[in-house]
Amino acid sequence: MAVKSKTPYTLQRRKVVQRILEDRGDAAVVTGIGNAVHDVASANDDPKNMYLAGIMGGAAMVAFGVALAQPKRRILVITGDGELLAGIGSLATIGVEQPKNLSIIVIDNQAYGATGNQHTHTGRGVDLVGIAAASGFKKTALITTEAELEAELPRIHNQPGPYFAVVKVVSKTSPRINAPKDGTYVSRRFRAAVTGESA
Amino acid sequence: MATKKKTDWSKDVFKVLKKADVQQIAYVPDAGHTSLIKMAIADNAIKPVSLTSEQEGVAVLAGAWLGGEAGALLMQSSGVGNVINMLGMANECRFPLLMLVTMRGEWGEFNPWQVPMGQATESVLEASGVIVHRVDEPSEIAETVEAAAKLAFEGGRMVAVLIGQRVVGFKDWTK
Amino acid sequence: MAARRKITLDRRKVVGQLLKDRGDLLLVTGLGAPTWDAAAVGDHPNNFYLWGGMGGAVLTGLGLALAQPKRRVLVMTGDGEMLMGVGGLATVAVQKPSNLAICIIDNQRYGETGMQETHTAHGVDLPAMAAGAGFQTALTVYTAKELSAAIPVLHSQPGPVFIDIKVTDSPQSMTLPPRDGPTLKHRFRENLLGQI
Amino acid sequence: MVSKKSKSWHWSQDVHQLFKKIGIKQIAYVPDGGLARLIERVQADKSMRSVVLTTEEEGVAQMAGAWLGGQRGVLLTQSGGVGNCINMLSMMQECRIPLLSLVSMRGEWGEQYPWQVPMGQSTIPALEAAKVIVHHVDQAEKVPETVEAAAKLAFDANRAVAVVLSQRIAGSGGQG
Repeated sequence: MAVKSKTPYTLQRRKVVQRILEDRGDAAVVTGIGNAVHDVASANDDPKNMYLAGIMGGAAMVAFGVALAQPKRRILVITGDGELLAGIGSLATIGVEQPKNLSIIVIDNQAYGATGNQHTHTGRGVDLVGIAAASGFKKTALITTEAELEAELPRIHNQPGPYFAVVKVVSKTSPRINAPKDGTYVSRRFRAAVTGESA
Repeated sequence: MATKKKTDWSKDVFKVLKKADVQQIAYVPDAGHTSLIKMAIADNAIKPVSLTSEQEGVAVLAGAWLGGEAGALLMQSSGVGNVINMLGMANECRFPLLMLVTMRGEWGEFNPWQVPMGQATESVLEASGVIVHRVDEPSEIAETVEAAAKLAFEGGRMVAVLIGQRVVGFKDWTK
Repeated sequence: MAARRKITLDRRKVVGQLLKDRGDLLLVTGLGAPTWDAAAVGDHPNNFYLWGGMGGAVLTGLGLALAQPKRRVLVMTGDGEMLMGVGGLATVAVQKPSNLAICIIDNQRYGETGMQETHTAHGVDLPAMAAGAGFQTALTVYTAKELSAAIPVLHSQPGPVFIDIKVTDSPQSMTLPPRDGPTLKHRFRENLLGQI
Repeated sequence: MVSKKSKSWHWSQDVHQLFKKIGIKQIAYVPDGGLARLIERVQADKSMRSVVLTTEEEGVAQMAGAWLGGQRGVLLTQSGGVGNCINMLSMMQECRIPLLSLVSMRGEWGEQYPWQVPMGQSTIPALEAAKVIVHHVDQAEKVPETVEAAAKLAFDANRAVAVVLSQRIAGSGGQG
């Protein structure tokens, strides 16, 4: 069930991620698998980026662990709808724990982009924002336009969280870029950058 | 990557599944299974079930069997790591279970993160009591699935067919 | 988040009422107390009890509902079991099985491991999650009156329907149904299909 | 060792003290009967943050984040939960991130419930297939020293390590 490019959405994923990361300050970023890795890496390959290049369903909880360990720093999750769905129970765990410094941004193209653009559940009636709210996220947003994105930026970066937003984007595939993919390298680089210690 | 060859084995496998009276096909999408999934969706006699996580599929197929239908679970090797606990149910009740697993993390893999799970797939399945048939020749996939379906549905066993990455091809990082 | 309301319903009585006029209902229970509840009300060949496979009850119900579209299928499970496979709600909602009903006997506790609180004791709202997943009908039941209204929904309203019944955490006697998996499977299939 | 044999001693006391000594700050778990006393102790300890999970794989991911953020954590799980973690464990392997976990066994010594047996019997082979180093312990007195050794292997030698506590120690646990 391939998604046709005719969706009502116009935001471009790469531009959205670039815009969000422009204002990141000293935030640490954890990405989900697939397009999110390339979106974040293409914006700026920062040592405070942890690319989870091969795991489905783990990005939110990795970021949660960092958020507990680094309570003064903002932690952003940038991931896709399929990746989040594979670990959706994490939202309930995070909703109960209420980490103030965690923001989850789902770049939702309503398709499994890496495996042939099959529909994910978000293209068929599943409302991730509603599930996040039901899980105890007090700040949630659905972003479909540039104006909405601009309005949400301060909340993404500064409002006491946990914060959750879905950004609906066109389902066009973006070019992959050469993101660092060695896990021992990115993990140690990240840890040194956010803690100031060597591993 | 030989696209034509890929379509061919999928067609034959689909025929085998139809012949085995498979009526529910549960899957987490994977590039290697794309054609098979498309055929399942296009076939009115088959109920395709798209999952959020592979463990759901083991449970769905337990229900299918309880209700008198046979099913198959399609996934990538990484998904095998999500089903181990749920396999305990299939094992304990001796539910037939047919799994078609496309391999990652081996032949020509470009993503290092896939390697640990890919290398552990076969041993983890065997540790869970699943009978594993591995196939690396496109021409042998359909007959392997046919044998596995018999072993699953007639022999009442959990059987996984691992389709080597050599067959499904490897992704190009730059694409 | 659900408004905090007083919880008074007794799980055993709730389940008794749910299953009183079960007709030819097919029942799948999640591991732990819902299984003891169903057995206490009366063992039945149309019951399939999960004694393990935590997180799998709803999906087992889905596979069964797809295979038996003319029969009503009820999944009765606990809040902890539901949370462990909560992504399954999205999978069910996308499939829209009109004969599937899900009922959570929600005591807000992990009953089998020492009554620790689950996420539903801390604001996680399962019916709202189900609604977010795409369920058209997703309700919370606190009172006997709401329960009476919910029972016909579970038995006959076009599904998938999701009902969370808040019950007290008071201890119950354990009534254990057969626990041998192959026996349960054979009994269920033989009764339903005339074959094992 | 003498004090350990006194009636009131429970291994969870020493393990809790060990956690404090080695600076454990995050504890992630799905509740379990065999680990209940340890969980009660760490929950009461304000120097650690305990997190209840919906499923155990969340805990593996959380432990990765804890280490990335400069803290040490421990994952507590029942053997069944191990079967939910296998794919997530590949991240620890690929990034060589330390992981200390305590696994309380079901489906082995004196098990009364058949459904626990398949996963219980595959717990150790599955962990080993996922390249987790396994320390199996079946006497309560030996739990603290085993956890201490495992913690060193995890946090000093950067490995994924599981201390598997035999059902012989915990008893057969709950009914389910």
